[in-house]
Amino acid sequence: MNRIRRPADLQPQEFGLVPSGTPLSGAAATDVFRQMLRIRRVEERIGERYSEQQMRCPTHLCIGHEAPPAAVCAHLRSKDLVFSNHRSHGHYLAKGADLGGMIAELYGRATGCADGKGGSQHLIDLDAGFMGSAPILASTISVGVGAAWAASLDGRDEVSAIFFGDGATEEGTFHEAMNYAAVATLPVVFICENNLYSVHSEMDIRQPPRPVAALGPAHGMPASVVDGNDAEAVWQAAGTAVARAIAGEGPSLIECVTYRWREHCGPNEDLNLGYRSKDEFGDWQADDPVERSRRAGLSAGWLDANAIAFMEAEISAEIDAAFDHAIQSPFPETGELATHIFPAAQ
Amino acid sequence: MNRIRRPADLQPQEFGLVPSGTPLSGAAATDVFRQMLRIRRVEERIGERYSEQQMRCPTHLCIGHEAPPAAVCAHLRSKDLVFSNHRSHGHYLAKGADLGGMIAELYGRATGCADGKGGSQHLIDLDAGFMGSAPILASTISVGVGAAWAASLDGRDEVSAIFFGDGATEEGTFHEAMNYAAVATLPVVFICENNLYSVHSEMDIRQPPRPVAALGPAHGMPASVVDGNDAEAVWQAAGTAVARAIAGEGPSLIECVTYRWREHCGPNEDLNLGYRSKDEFGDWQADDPVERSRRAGLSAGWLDANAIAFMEAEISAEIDAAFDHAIQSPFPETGELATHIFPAAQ
Amino acid sequence: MTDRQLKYFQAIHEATDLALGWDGDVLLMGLGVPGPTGIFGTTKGLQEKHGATRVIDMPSSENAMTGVALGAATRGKRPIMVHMRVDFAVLSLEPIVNQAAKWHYMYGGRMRAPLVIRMIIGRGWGQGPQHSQSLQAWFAHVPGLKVVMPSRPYDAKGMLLAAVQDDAPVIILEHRWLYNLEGPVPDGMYAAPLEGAAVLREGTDVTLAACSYMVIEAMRAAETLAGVGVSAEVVDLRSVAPLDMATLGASVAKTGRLVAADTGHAECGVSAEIVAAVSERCFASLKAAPRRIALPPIPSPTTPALADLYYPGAREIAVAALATLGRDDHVPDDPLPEGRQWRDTPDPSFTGPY
Amino acid sequence: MTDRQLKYFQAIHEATDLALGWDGDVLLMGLGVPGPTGIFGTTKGLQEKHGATRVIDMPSSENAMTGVALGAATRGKRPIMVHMRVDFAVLSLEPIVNQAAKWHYMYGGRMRAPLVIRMIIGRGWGQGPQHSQSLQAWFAHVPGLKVVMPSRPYDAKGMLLAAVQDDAPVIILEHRWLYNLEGPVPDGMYAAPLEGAAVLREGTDVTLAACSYMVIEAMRAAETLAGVGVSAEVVDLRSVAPLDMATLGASVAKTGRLVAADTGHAECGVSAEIVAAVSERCFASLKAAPRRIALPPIPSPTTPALADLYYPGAREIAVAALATLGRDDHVPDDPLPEGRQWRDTPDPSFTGPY
Ligand SMILES: Cc1ncc(C[n+]2csc(CCOP(=O)(O)OP(=O)(O)O)c2C)c(N)n1
Ligand SMILES: Cc1ncc(C[n+]2csc(CCOP(=O)(O)OP(=O)(O)O)c2C)c(N)n1
Ligand SMILES: [Mg+2]
Ligand SMILES: [Mg+2]
Repeated sequence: MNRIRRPADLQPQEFGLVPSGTPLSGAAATDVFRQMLRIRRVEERIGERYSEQQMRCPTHLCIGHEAPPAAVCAHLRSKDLVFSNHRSHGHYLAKGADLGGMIAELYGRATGCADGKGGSQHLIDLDAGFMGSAPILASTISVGVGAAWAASLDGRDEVSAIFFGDGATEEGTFHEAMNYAAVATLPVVFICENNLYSVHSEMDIRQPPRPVAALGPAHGMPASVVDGNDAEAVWQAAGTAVARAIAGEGPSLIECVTYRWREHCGPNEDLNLGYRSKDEFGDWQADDPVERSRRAGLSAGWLDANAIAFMEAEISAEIDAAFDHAIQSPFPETGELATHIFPAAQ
Repeated sequence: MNRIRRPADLQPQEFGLVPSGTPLSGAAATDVFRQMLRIRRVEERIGERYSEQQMRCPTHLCIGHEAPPAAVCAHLRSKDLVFSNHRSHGHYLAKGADLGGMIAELYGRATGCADGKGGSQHLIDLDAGFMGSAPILASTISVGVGAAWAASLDGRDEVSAIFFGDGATEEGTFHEAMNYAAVATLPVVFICENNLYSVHSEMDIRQPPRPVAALGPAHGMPASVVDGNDAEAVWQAAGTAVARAIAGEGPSLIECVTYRWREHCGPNEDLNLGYRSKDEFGDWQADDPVERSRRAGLSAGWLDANAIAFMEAEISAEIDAAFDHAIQSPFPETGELATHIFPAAQ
Repeated sequence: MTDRQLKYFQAIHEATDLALGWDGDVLLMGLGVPGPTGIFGTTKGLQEKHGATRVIDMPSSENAMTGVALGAATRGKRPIMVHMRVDFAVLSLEPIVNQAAKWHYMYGGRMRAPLVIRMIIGRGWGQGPQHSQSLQAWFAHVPGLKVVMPSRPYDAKGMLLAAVQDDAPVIILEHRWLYNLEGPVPDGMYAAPLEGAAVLREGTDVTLAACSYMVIEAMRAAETLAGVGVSAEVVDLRSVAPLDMATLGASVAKTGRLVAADTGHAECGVSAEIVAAVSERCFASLKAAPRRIALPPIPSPTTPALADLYYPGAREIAVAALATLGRDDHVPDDPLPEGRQWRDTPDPSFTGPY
Repeated sequence: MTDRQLKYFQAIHEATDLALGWDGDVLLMGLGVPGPTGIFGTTKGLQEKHGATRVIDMPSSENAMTGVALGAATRGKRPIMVHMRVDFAVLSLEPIVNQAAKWHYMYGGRMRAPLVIRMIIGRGWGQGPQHSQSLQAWFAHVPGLKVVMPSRPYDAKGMLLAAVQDDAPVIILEHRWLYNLEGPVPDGMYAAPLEGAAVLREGTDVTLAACSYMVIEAMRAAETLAGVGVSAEVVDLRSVAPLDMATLGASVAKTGRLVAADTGHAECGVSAEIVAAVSERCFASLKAAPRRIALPPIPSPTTPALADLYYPGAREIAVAALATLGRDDHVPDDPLPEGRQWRDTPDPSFTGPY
């Protein structure tokens, strides 16, 4: 296999996971597009305001990664569960979690989704089925498998969708968790957002030349590599994977090849660092998942300029409100420091 | 894939690792047979004398597992390195490590290969290239990879052969180590002795229905499943794997399906425990690797009754001497307790 | 108190059986849990009784399976995970310490992880450097974990039942040498609190504060001391996180002298915490330098010839206690039982390999 | 002493560069080591200079890569492994603690594992519960490891050079907030011993024993104390395993009072070890109860509003020192620098995200 360095290098490949085949069109397509656009705008706004130094926590923006969260979560029901990593904003928003709680959390306010105790790296919204994000690589993967185990024990029809990056697949616990999900035939969808980098390190020094998806069959589950900037491709793979989970057929692995536009952590672009070329970056920006979806919608007719303008207006109003809410919210009281160390008896 | 429960269930399968094709015959075959016979007799003697309660350490006998150590190590040069796990006696002996030092170690004597500080679970003989065994599952695997890394850095022609069980492949560190061996194209041969059990637990609850060898390609290296009771099959797979390592072509994985005859830890048989049936056990005993090799040798003519009788006599004399040496050796002095906590400057 | 006698391992078995019966959300998992030997008898037969979905064996994936247990706990399950040795659980520290211990706090109280993890401390018959570590200090160092070390069958049962009902992650460390010791155990459900030390023997001259198997050694030491006219008070810590400073403080206020005995190493260990906490808070009560009895800073040797020198016991505790009284009486080691060459087993019934 | 000034991170960089030049067997490895930011500048440019075979990036496989480093060390290499956060190294405890720490002993002295592992303690800018743990106590608890925490650029360089030349596994914990502090650093090779504390300020009334970043806070506290007529002696532990009891004992013999300050938690922590060891061995010298200044038993909160309350500093050390003298003077917190709302950065140059 040749390493993927540019969009053109990508060869989608199936390891037993076949796309649903259902075209992404109509309302479903519009919703996915809108979610992608919304994630993009939220991240852009955070990027704009981060330098004000009021969001005082490590923040990993997912601009460029919008398709996997939007297209996978489009298949999830509110009762389904999402587990996430450090680059979690898109997963949180796509699962329908509360934007206001997220922005307030980044601002360290008492109204944050984790009372300000977690910050960007520890988002949660249980009502929305967003079970939590954590920045220790791969650490939430086994937790998501455990939640699926609980569901299957109770005969609850509930899917665990677990998002992680390519770097996380280098952690042993990822393999242990995949193995157990297969052994116990659990309703899990593993989604790897392969953006070619782990911080500034490219694949060559981290993994042998084989798709991450090749690990699926080795761990007893079907998998596929898809174009992670093609919302429809992700949507069709996820359709099959979620259906398998619901049908009790066990876990699947989807590798979505995509690209991070901003610096690994923080609001800025990082071409100055030189670990990736302007040229490479340009090719991926030209492959913009939001733009691709917009063009698809316009040509297929499930989108038009007015609809988009209306979405933009709605979204920016929602974002304005979320930031206002956050900035007007109080910081946690002194007493909060020592609360919630141990759960009170219920 | 059907689970392997009986010898007849085994279907050898190649995942890119082809057997050398060279028949195992003549002196090479005799040496492998003799080593297997020697390992068998040593383990039997330990089993006989363990109940005297003078070997006061957890001891994992490898009766039934003789082919992989003997047939793999037959390809190794004294400069090559072996890393091992809790069931290490066969690996230690096949690599040419000192029997006297091993028995004295089991007896906790000052003349033991680790001064009595290690016991059966921590054998070592650096002169023989036996780099050490340790009982924490899978823990020596990455260490063996690191030794191969050092060799490749120094351009030393040196192969690391790493032995472990099927249970060890469930540990994340095994996957991390495989991944790195492939990334760095290191001269490593991974040998999995799949005896169908981890202590008393069968495969079904531990791994999905796929051969352990399927993990090879997923981690970027060729692999194969072979009949681990067929010395020639192991020998031919190892021939290719060692040659690849020496040629700088990188790591390989060999899954050797075999069977443990005695209890997981200790000297006795354990059919009374009921986790495996008398019937199953009988089938595997009938598949005795030592006996199969003996028969092959007699029919092919590279063995005859006299030669065997002579080997038996030599081996039993060697074993007598080793036990006498151990029993006559002193225990470590009091002062030994606090020596070797930190290395003295050299 | 009841006069019903159970061995420590039987008390754990009974507690687990009751817990599984008490609440359908309780799960039992671990390598070899359903196996024929059932974790030294503590889980034997429970799969047959409570079913293969709730009592499960697992792959040797200590890290991820702990995460799996955590995940199940976040969805209302109450898993009990068992490790045959503390040394194996070292592979699961990331999910225990970075995750389970912190989830309730870091998510602003929204997450609960009622998780119980049993770890067995190995000793004897050449367990050696990698099968006999006693790392309770690591867990006691981490906020968000409750860490208990029952020394008596009564607590082995009652604290496990309390742990299963607690919504915090609870680490239970069980010393292998306690498994065959007998004590009174009421039948049926009861909870022994996860906090609070117990005064097992009253005394006026010196406080012997010990946990787990060292409580047995401390009681023996108290006997020896009584023989030479020293009245020792034995405090069984029961919980090492949190420590019961009220009980410790009251005892030291009475005796003015302290010997802290732990099954682990001294440096940054539980014995250090006891001595530090007492010195900080009860300094005025102390009449003499407090002392620690713990493992020397040496990996555990395998040969019985060195292991016998490695482990401190009743004799060392008694000597330390006398030293706090300015005495240096010679304390003989208790003689080896008839026909035994080594002290590397708790009793002759223990003939290895484990 | 030289008047050549380097920042802490520059001293580490210089030491690593020298070590790589000194011996071809020295290797440098870690996630992001060759990257453009080079582990906060400490490894920047070293791959270009010393080659891609000796200075390597690695997969995020902390456990196995530590085993790989150990394996290379057993074959004559002298690897330096770097973790950007202590929290990540939690995944590598099995090879560090079960293996590297014990191999020399458990193989009867036949194995040597000259391994250096650098771990950075995070703090500030919302590092939060999983990026700011300070777990030196865990390592200090384990026989076979040397555990050092340099507080000054001189030691950051000299102790790293000494560690690379030592045949034992050495854990170096570096506090992120020390990285931009300047101090005198001689150029060229020199070794600062891995053992032994340093008296950074002499005093007669109270001993402030601190490690790593808490040494900076202790020095500030000593200033404050001088202002109210208290003469504090500041002891920089430098090494937390082994502890230099000779220096600590001599200081406490002089002052009779002790405040132990650590960057980690108190329970079973380094501050517990200091207080316990001093109480055990220098009891007669102590005129007042010793005190600990350490993190409260709470996971680290992310919001600056709580993080500012979470971390003790010079003020808390001074208050504790005064308490050992029976005084309860009000000690004001040092005012926030012009235009800063929070104390969650060491200096304004530190603007996150890390
Ligand atoms: C166990 C662990 N090791 C290292 C890190 C530091 N780290 C944070 S994010 C990251 C890169 C992860 O790459 P990937 O999984 O591909 O996600 P991406 O950032 O590319 O979306 C690393 C190495 C960590 N958080 N946890
Ligand atoms: C990390 C760890 N977990 C659990 C154990 C306990 N244990 C010792 S041997 C063993 C079975 C290993 O099975 P396998 O790897 O197949 O080797 P086998 O004994 O079958 O030869 C287990 C679970 C251990 N030693 N280390
Ligand atoms: Mg990535
Ligand atoms: Mg096996």
